[in-house]
Amino acid sequence: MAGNKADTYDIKSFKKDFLLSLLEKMVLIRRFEEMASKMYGLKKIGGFLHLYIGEEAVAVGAIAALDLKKDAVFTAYRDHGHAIACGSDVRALMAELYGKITGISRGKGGSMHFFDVKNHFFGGNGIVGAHIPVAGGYALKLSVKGEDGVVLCMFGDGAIHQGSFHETLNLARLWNLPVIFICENNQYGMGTFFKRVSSVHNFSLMGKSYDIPGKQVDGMNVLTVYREVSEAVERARKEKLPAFLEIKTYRYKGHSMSDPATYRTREELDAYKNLDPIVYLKAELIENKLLTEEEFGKIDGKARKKVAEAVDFAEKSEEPDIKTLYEDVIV
Amino acid sequence: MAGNKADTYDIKSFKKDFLLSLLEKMVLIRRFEEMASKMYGLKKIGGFLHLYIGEEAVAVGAIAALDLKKDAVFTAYRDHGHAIACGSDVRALMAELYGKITGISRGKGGSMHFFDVKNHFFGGNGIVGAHIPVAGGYALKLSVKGEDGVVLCMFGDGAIHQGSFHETLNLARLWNLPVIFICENNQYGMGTFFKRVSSVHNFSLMGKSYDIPGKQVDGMNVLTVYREVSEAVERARKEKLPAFLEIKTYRYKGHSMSDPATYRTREELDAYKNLDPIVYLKAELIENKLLTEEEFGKIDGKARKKVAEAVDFAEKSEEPDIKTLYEDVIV
Amino acid sequence: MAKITMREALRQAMDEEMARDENVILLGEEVALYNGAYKVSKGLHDKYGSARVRDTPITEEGFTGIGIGAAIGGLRPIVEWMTFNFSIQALDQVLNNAAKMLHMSGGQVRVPIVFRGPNGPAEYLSSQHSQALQSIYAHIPGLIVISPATPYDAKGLLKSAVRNDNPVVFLEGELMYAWEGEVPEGEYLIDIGTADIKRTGKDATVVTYGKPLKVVTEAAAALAGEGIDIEIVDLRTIKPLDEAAVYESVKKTNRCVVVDETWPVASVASYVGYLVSKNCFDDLDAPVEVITSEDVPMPYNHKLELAVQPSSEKVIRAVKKTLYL
Amino acid sequence: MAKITMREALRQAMDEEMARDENVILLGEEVALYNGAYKVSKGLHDKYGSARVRDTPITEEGFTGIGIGAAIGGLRPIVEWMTFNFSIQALDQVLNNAAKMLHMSGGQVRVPIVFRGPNGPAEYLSSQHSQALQSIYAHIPGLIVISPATPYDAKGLLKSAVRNDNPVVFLEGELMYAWEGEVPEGEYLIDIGTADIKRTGKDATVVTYGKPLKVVTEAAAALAGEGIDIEIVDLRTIKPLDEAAVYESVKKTNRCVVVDETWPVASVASYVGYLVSKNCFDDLDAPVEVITSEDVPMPYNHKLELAVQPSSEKVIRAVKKTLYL
Ligand SMILES: Cc1ncc(C[n+]2csc(CCOP(=O)(O)OP(=O)(O)O)c2C)c(N)n1
Ligand SMILES: Cc1ncc(C[n+]2csc(CCOP(=O)(O)OP(=O)(O)O)c2C)c(N)n1
Ligand SMILES: [Mg+2]
Ligand SMILES: [Mg+2]
Repeated sequence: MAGNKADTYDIKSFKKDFLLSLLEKMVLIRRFEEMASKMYGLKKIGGFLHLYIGEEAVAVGAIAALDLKKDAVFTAYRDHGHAIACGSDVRALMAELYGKITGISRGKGGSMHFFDVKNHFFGGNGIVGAHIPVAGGYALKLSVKGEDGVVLCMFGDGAIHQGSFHETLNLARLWNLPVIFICENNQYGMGTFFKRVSSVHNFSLMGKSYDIPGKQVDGMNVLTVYREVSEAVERARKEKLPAFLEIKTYRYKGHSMSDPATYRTREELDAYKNLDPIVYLKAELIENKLLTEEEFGKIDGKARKKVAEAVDFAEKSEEPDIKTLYEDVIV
Repeated sequence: MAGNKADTYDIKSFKKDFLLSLLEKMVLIRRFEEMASKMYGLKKIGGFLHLYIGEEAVAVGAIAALDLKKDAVFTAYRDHGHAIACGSDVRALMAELYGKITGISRGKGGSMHFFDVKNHFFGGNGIVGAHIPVAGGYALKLSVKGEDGVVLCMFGDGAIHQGSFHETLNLARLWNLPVIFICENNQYGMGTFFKRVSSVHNFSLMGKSYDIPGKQVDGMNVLTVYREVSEAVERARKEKLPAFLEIKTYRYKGHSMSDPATYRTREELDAYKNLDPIVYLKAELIENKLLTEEEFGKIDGKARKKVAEAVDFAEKSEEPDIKTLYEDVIV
Repeated sequence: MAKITMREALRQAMDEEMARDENVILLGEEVALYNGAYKVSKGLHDKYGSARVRDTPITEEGFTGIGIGAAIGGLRPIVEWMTFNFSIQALDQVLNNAAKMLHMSGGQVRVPIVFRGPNGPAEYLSSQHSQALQSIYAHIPGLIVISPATPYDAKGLLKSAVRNDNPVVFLEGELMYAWEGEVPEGEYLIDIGTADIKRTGKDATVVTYGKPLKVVTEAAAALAGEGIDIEIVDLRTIKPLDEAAVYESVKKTNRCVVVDETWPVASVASYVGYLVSKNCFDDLDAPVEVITSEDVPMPYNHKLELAVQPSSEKVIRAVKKTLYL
Repeated sequence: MAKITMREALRQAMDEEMARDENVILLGEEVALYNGAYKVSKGLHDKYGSARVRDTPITEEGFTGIGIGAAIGGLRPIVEWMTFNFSIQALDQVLNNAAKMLHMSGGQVRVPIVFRGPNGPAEYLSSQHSQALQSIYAHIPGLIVISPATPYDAKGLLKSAVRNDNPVVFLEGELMYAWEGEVPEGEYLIDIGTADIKRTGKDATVVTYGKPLKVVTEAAAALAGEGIDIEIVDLRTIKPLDEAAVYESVKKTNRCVVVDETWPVASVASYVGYLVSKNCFDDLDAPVEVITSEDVPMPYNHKLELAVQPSSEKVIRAVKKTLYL
């Protein structure tokens, strides 16, 4: 399923700028997280740090299908990629990891709770499955107000068994809510291979119980993701109907920084690294003469520079004042 | 779907005693509840009283398929029929409705919480959907101990949307638990017609998301119910696999005593009364010369007598002592 | 002033707020076509239609979370839990989403939502359907928790709750819906976080809120007959608590009884009992007495269930105890 | 005696009980192949196999309910919640099923089950992953609630919990797993419901339980340096509470501080604070001081999260306050 196969689109149908912007976003996410990992090692960052490395095509491809002036994104705690794909300032994100007052959530949320309301990114939820109804509720608002937006709700293979998934899908279909449910199936929930905890192995079936169309999508190819999500978004926007996509992907790193990921083989990991979404898009662009190695070097250099500046910004930012802990408890 | 059609069995294949015992149980439930309703009117009984009248074929047919020395039954608050079908002493049940110390749950449970562990009847749960995992857990015990039993878990059309249903079905299939999930679809959850709150109208589909076979069953014919549940029970017993049945039925009375049931038409109610499971079985037995009107009169008389004795027993029983309220809080 | 029921006062509050602000919607089981399991939403579906008044399936976690999401998006949902007994299935949504979003987003995400419904001991319903759960909600930072004792307070406070930008848990006594009280025509609001002195007196302070105000008022009448004059402080809002009002009264009377129908351990009552013990240490002439429900699941039998709960006799005894009588 | 970690003490308790009684099983996320998210179940799957040690999907409500059903059937399940933060999704199962079955069935249905896992403030995890939730559990009749502070107590109490015929909620400090303490070889049990005097002293009583024992012990050492000699009462079991042990100490010292890492309102701490205020009214020379976490969701920033929680400085200040110093 995950396999980069490019038979679902014709690359010529996309504008060059758009293609490059996807590449830039994926590279920026990758570099941001590599740096976060490094800073974690240096104890600049604490707690859980869940890296998205390997999965960049999912958030970038899916969110590219949105119009964030009217649409909205909800995800779980593995949220760096989604925030960046929504356009968050990486300086504020890095400062958040540092717990600084200049952080996107004022140092109160940390890695798991990036929020960027101005860019219609609504977090960053740490309780597995618990944001699924909340995303549905945002879609209810769109529906009640007769607005034109759609909601993307991303969650993991581990979250799909939660009752909240089932309850929300039923209501989304019943109330015609414009929400696209995306299971980012990176095949593991913490140390658990998804087939070990699921009675079915093709999740896309599960929408049927709610009369919601489902589809499996290759998540290592950003253009495939973009295409499939775009289709679902357009349908949701026009027909006011939910959709469900299982996007197959893989995480290269452990669940969080403390997980050595001994539950999977080196071979399995390497096989997926061979499908790396950045490497693949880069190659495809070069092959189609839309990119040169040199241009790629520039994109990468720009990402590295942005991330370095973000670290600098975070380092220089102030710690929050003690009194801020009493702020924003209630309005 | 509900329609008494007898094409699923050959009545000659059943023993006469067995057929009569089904009839007796259904009649006993009917008379018990009619009396409970009357006593409620006389304020001998308080609180919620959820009558099962019209649905008797479901509990009686399903529970007849069990061997209650090893099997077990879990249901919700509309539980009188299930307790009687499991063989509970109607005196203790009526005393429970009266809140007496001789009640089956010592006057602590009331109508919604009949428990009769000796007869492997495990309640009597008042939180919609919350007993579904508990029933699954009992099946887990059977599985861990390598025992031969199966569990029947009955719940309403209103309960099927609860997350607990989804979570339990996944685990039941994953762990091969011998539990038969039975949705007693009486078509209303309180005042709500089931189609108004469900994105699909054929619930039996919903097992598919968990690779559990599903089937719709006519719940107005006790022999159809018996046949279908027996098959599922045998399969569960041998293959250690869960099953899911949607049994279509109808409740003649309001949701509870305070519900005038204005949300449905007189015609709809009358149509179902024409399918009355007692009347139907009686007619079928008479037609097949397995019963006479006179014999039926005796069965009915016996049921009425038992119920009258139960009232007498309940009336004469003692109120619980105040100190009992501190008993059974912890062991 | 017209005498109306608690049910009608709550209905008026919702009706007026829905008329005033089209962002106010109502979600819950049986709230629309059935007019509410306890008829509190009577007529609202007819008046505001099925986009704004919605029947939900029986999925407390799901529809509560959906309410929260709608609030984040800018609606002002009222989520009716058919009873608070069922709200525990949704508690994760309230505790981990509604109450924390504002804080963990650094102030970006507001959740203007009201969770309301009947709470507390009912009659003949056994333990799953007869519990007063406010102590669990009061424990959670980020929530406002309100429990009115009269139709007047209920209306004014519910209207304020709907306009408040925080998640508000609003607990109505299940047995109080038919109780009557005077409510003026026309609009009024009651400030959240202000207690109300329901009776002035000089001999002892009784702090209470919600349904037990009734037994406390009965006790006050009986005690007055014996020449004992109690002051009744009705908290109305449980969180934030109007501590000043309580202390002021206790400083005057030097005796305090707290009456609350929750379970005792880690309860609102014991919290108030502790606060008064500490902050009025030099003023108290006797230990603070606390009356709660007994620490047991509610039995079905009526005699037992009455014995579990606060009663005017228990209040009278406790007041006398603080007076060493 | 050997020094072992809290983690190892808990593991030993489960291992010994699983060896002793084949009805004991362990259920939870990552408890089997991964050896537990916090490695508390290390080796148990290898030793007892996949029928008795089971990895579950992420469905707290579902697998908790399944544990309850298995207990009703006669197994003695240990349900591990990966952390108590997630247990709220299962609270309805605990509150309305586990805690009430015995009572509402008139004594017919026993639920011998242990719910355990890490609880309380952690580090750098923000508000959804860093909360001490015992006050919610302690509020519920029908449950036993335990929170050990040392490896010795943890082992002896967890073994007793597994043998107890009631639902037991067993809370382990998330940051305590690597803490060490002396634990004897071989089997021992500790009675549920008995407090332990962790330090005898005469000037003031500090009541605590669980992780804050550490800051209290540090405070005791610092205070001793100033000639102030405190007695430390470790509750160990929160419900039922060993009231006698607390009162006996306070009657001796005439001063009391309660230290608890939950939120303040409707908390275990305020309950103990109230009980002492009332039952030691004539013995207290100063108001009871209560130290809890601040009434806010936990922030991610480390400086802020430390400021939220009890600290030895706060304990020292409170003890001195009771001594009017
Ligand atoms: C309700 C709940 N239970 C358990 C956890 C602990 N936990 C955090 S992440 C995780 C695994 C989730 O896996 P998945 O949904 O596949 O997302 P991924 O980490 O792969 O992105 C678990 C068990 C939690 N946060 N919330
Ligand atoms: C979790 C929960 N929510 C709401 C209720 C209130 N309630 C009791 S019965 C009922 C309707 C259930 O309908 P259904 O499952 O179809 O069972 P039936 O009454 O038809 O037998 C509702 C909403 C409850 N008891 N539990
Ligand atoms: Mg995953
Ligand atoms: Mg029904």
